[in-house]
Amino acid sequence: MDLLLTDEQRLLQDSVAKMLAQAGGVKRTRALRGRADGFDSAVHARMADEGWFGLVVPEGLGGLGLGLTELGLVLMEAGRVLAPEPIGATAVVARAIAHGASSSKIFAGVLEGRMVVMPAIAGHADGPVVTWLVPSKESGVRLDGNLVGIPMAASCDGFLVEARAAPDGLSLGAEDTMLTYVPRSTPGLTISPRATVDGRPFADLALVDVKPEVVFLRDSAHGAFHDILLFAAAAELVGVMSAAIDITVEYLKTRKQFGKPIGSFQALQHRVVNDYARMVSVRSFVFQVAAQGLDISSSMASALKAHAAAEALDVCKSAIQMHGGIGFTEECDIGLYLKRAMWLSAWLGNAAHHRARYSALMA
Amino acid sequence: MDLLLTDEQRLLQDSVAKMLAQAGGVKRTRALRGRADGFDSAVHARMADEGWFGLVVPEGLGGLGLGLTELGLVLMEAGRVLAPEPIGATAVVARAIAHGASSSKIFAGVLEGRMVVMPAIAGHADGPVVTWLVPSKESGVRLDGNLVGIPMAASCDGFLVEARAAPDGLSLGAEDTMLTYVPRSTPGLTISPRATVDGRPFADLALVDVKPEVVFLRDSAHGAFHDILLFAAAAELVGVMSAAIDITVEYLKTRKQFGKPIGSFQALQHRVVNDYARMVSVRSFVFQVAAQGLDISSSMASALKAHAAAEALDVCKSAIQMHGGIGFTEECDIGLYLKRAMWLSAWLGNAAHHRARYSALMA
Amino acid sequence: MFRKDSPADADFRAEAREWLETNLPHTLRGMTARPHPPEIMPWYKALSKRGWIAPHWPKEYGGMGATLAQQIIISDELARLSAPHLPVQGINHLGPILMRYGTPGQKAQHLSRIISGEVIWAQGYSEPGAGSDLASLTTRADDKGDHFVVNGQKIWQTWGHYADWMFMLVRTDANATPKHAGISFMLVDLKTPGIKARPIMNIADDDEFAQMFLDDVVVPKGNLVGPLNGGWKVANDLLAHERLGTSSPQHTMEVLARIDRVSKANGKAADPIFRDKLAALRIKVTAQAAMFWHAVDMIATGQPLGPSSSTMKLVATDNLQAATDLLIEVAGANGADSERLTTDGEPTDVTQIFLQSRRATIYGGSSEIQRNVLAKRVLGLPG
Amino acid sequence: MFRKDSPADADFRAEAREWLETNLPHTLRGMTARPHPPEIMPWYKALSKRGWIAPHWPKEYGGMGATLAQQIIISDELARLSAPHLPVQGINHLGPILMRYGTPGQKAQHLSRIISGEVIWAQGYSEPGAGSDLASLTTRADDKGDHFVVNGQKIWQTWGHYADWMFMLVRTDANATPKHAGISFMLVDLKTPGIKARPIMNIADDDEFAQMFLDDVVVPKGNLVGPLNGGWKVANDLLAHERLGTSSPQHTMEVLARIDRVSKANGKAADPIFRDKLAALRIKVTAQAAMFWHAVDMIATGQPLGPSSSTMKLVATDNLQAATDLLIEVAGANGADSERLTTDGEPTDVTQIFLQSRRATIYGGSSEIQRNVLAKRVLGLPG
Repeated sequence: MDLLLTDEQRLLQDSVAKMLAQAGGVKRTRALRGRADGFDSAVHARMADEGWFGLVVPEGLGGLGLGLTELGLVLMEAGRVLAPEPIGATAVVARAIAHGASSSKIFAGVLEGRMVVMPAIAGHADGPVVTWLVPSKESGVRLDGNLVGIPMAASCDGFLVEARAAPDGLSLGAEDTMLTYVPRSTPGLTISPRATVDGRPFADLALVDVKPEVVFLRDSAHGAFHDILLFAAAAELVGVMSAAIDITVEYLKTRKQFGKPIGSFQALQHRVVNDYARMVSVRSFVFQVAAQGLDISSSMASALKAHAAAEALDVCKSAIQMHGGIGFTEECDIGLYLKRAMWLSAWLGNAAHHRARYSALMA
Repeated sequence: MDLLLTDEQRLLQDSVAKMLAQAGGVKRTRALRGRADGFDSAVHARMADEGWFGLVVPEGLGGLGLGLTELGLVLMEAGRVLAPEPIGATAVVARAIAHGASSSKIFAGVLEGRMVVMPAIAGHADGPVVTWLVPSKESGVRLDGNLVGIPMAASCDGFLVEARAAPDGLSLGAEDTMLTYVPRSTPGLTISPRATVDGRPFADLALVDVKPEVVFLRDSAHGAFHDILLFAAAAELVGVMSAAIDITVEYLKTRKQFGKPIGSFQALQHRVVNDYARMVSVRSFVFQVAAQGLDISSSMASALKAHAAAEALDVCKSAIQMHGGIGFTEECDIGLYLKRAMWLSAWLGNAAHHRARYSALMA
Repeated sequence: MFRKDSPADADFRAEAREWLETNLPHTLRGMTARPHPPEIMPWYKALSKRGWIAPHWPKEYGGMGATLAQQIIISDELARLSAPHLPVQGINHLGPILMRYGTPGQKAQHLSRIISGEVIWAQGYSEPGAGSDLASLTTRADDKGDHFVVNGQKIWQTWGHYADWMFMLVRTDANATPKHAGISFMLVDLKTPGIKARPIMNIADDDEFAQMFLDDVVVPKGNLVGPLNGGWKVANDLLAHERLGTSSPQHTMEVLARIDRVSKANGKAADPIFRDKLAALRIKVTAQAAMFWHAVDMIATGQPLGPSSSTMKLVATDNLQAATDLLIEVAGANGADSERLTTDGEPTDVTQIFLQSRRATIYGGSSEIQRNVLAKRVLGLPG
Repeated sequence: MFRKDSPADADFRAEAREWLETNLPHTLRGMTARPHPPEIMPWYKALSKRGWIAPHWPKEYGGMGATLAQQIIISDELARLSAPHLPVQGINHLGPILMRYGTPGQKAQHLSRIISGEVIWAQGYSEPGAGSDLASLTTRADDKGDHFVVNGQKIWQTWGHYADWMFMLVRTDANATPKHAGISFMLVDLKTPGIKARPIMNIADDDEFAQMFLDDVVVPKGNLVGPLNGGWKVANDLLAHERLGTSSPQHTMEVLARIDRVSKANGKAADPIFRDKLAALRIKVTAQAAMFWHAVDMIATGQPLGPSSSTMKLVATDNLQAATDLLIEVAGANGADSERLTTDGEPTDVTQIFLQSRRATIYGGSSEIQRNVLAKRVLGLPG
């Protein structure tokens, strides 16, 4: 089904697609695999220039003041070419820290692409796994905990860490959960790199008595921080799926066996149609959630991530199958789509995790 | 794949198929739907004459002394024509009560087809839901409890009830679970008929302070009573599935649309092949379990029932789909196969129930 | 899900809810099988009198001229009370066709009698030999100057044995290539001599269908709708729009409500494995609702759904059947009962709706046909 | 599952286990990617010296002449230690073919050098343009009197860039109808001038495959196996038998063991939802084991498996992929790690085996091809 977009939204979509194609498309992504920084900072800076990192930052604070529909459109295009830059994470971080006076320098750096700040959120537990504590008046807030699979961890400038009050700590009521900024070189923070199939650098973080540089008490802007990240991952997965389907359809039209294009065989036709229907259902889900506004509910965000993660894995596995032998080779791009789908599915919690979170929230 | 059968086993299979065809095949089953007794006692008596109810009764006790392979073969043929007589239940009951001196009259009645005794076993709990108690020396054993979906309950002569010791009752150690015979007209036994999609008469039983006519202490012959019943249900489901596939393949060869048999369309070919593979996997499972002998393990029995129940439902739903509009009509036999699969899947516990039982036993 | 009523719509919903709760007879609520027309037509006529039988029809034809939002509110509120299915071939199918293709005389003769419930219509498309391959239909209408003479058979007429009139596709050119170019759309009064109806019982023991035998049936030329041999377009033009209704998540949500009642009654509601399956299903239905509202927005802004509506039907019918699978699973040992189960509030049927849901992937173009359409017309695959 | 060793077999198992535990180097255990031939051939030769490299070969050809039970015991015990995959094209594929179709000279030249590990063989069937449609292959061998000259390309040669010889299917009659009637089976020494190998990296970053370019390659007439233009039968005759090995439940049970380790390490083992999924999978693998043992019994009693072995491959490969799905699911936030996860005892790889398992439904005849075969040859469907 066609999308229902305003003229402005179509312009945005086209300009994003054009910029990413000019930057090098999937070929660029392939070339950047395995590099320590994991992405191209020149391209990252251009993205900042285009305003992508300020998409959901209010206009009064230097952003574009747009909504999740626009963020989703950008991330779908990014997903289509497997852009390695952490666009969604950066845009959501920028929104979360836009309000704090104490963070204005960091915010400006992130918005303008000069700094890279990654969200440090657990994808394997029901809430933050990092705890905060105020041991004494002088010490200020201290953080402890372990986090798994944080993107770009080895090369970014710092982390936006979600933390909850330690069981025996101070209670701030509604602010028991807070966001904190921890620069990469903070004492007590250990970064253990981990290779993933996606080819970009990730790491596990261990925080022992870490003093964050900035503490953000909860306000409405970070209320949905976690959940907008889930939305961003889902939107990017739509892009991954839809490009995987397009590439596969093209292959089915071209590749001949038994004297005709393999796309004329009904079994493959029906398989790719099922995949297409899966993709459309996730895409519609993304747009309808986006239409609800930025104050996204946790149950809806988890439902969306669970659906996107499960369907994207199935669609990309199916795309490999339809490519046959060539799909099993490293040199065929379709494998990169499966690997990105694997990573995006696991990041921030996989389908099983978010189905459980959704189920608990609905109970 | 072909079956690996001895000449005697092939003869048995052929004779069962022939007898059931002569009796009227599926047409007979259709005609008997909704009748209060639910089956044809003349045919039931002929089955007894053929020795089917003594298949797994030792030779020395008047049976044929055969194994589960032979029982499975008979039940597959019965399943193929949806024979309404409770063949599996009767054969397993006969085996369970063959040893008891106190039950020799009942055993002879069952074996010879003069009496119908139905197993009364819970299909929704992990063990027997009926409890036994010895309130006083004079009272003897008393039973209490409720059972759901007992076949032929309104017309049979009595029930073989599986019961466990009441929490506050006497303990007999290994014999805490016992089998008891309760005639249909026993005081304290209430029979509430329930209609099922299968068209045969079932009922729920309520037992309040019921005095059983015979108590069988556990011995090796009833050790596997429950589990052999699960095997019997699975074997019958194989027959149901395999006939549903045969009927569907025949329809696919005959029915024409777009100028050719619909069985030449690859999407339908692949669908029916998947169903065939499902059936073969259950059938192989039945034969390999049968080859282990009559002392069937509970975990294997539950695994088998879970697999058979799940696959049979899927195969029969798929058969309806491939029949299209005509498959949705009452007059088309394929619907009867789905309904028998529904009933056999639910009887004694459905796939979800037995997966949980298997999981618990494997832990 | 996803939508909140505007203040005006909220008022309309309150009004609709109150009126329906007062006026829908309790005997007609919560049914799985469709009650027969004689039982149902008084309710049809009551809705008609209230002006709500045809929310989507323009006012000039006696409809409500409702917005799409109002139409959905009415169908929501009807579903909330598990209101029975009505004979809708006239309202949903023939009416919009006559508005677009009918002559002034045809409109005058038929539209008001659809609204009033005076005439029940049957749809005469499929034939015993022409199901998925509808274009190969062979019921023929021979031109006899001022009338046609029709011979053949039609099948799957919903309540055909209760219907008064039938609209149908017939072959008017035996040699046309492609075959669908020789098909015309016409109306026939079922009291015409030569017509016999045979009821067909469905798998859930519901006699909802009929097969119609047409033997030298005289049909006046004036009953032709649209051009001679132009019937294919007449019949198919509005199909995508109609699929919207069949793809509404409401159908599956009704099954979810049953699952809820059954699982609470038998204690399964506390089982984490069941709860996970239910969550998986709810998530899929939420995605389906998103597709549905997207399609509503498309229609509301005047954009064609086109063959993409097939995508929605595939997802909707898969979800419906997944829900009825879970319903009989959660019923456990009662999963084959044909009687309703005792649940809190009202008894709940499980197997009939499971069996009825088989239809979803067969009728209105089977899932296989939808996939063929999508492969060719949306994905552009060859062959 | 299902089988218990006879006393003699139990003794044999104990002997095999002890020998393997003593002799299989620890560096070669628990690997997902196949180590390169240079790393693996010493182990191949050690097994060969022990007499266990070719359990199924008759003793006259240097095999073990093992019973089927003993063959399965050896493969069980190898799997128990997660022994690495060996280059088996010679042992499993070419050897049995030569025993049936080879000349005395061919047998004398090749069989003992397969057993000894002196020669590594590659299989040359697929071509870039001939995958599922293998019969359309175009690599041609032109008859030049006392030799053939071969030109074309072959693809998917496992360890082709390490192989010494290749057996292949080539076109010797360009006009044959059907196409497979013009194909011959021949052997080529890969040191012959005109042959180039290009390694191909697979999706799991393993360079296991090669593409072979053949440019005016001279092949002596004596390297033809079986009749000229009779290669199709030579290559396909033993296929069903071979599928037995690939359908062994051992492969999936190895993944189940990983699931076990990962779920215990990260606590998921206690989650009832995970446990239910695991039970569902275990039940399916048990059914697969039943199919496998049924097939073993068929072969042991001398009955042909025929196309039905395709059924087993479909079930086996579905289960394998369902298991690797569950493996990355249970790994949770680590489900995309390309490094091994820390688990009790040994580190466990999850994503490489997930990616490697994609091959299962593609190679050895894709699942689509297996379904085509079953539809036509077992169910007798037309078209």
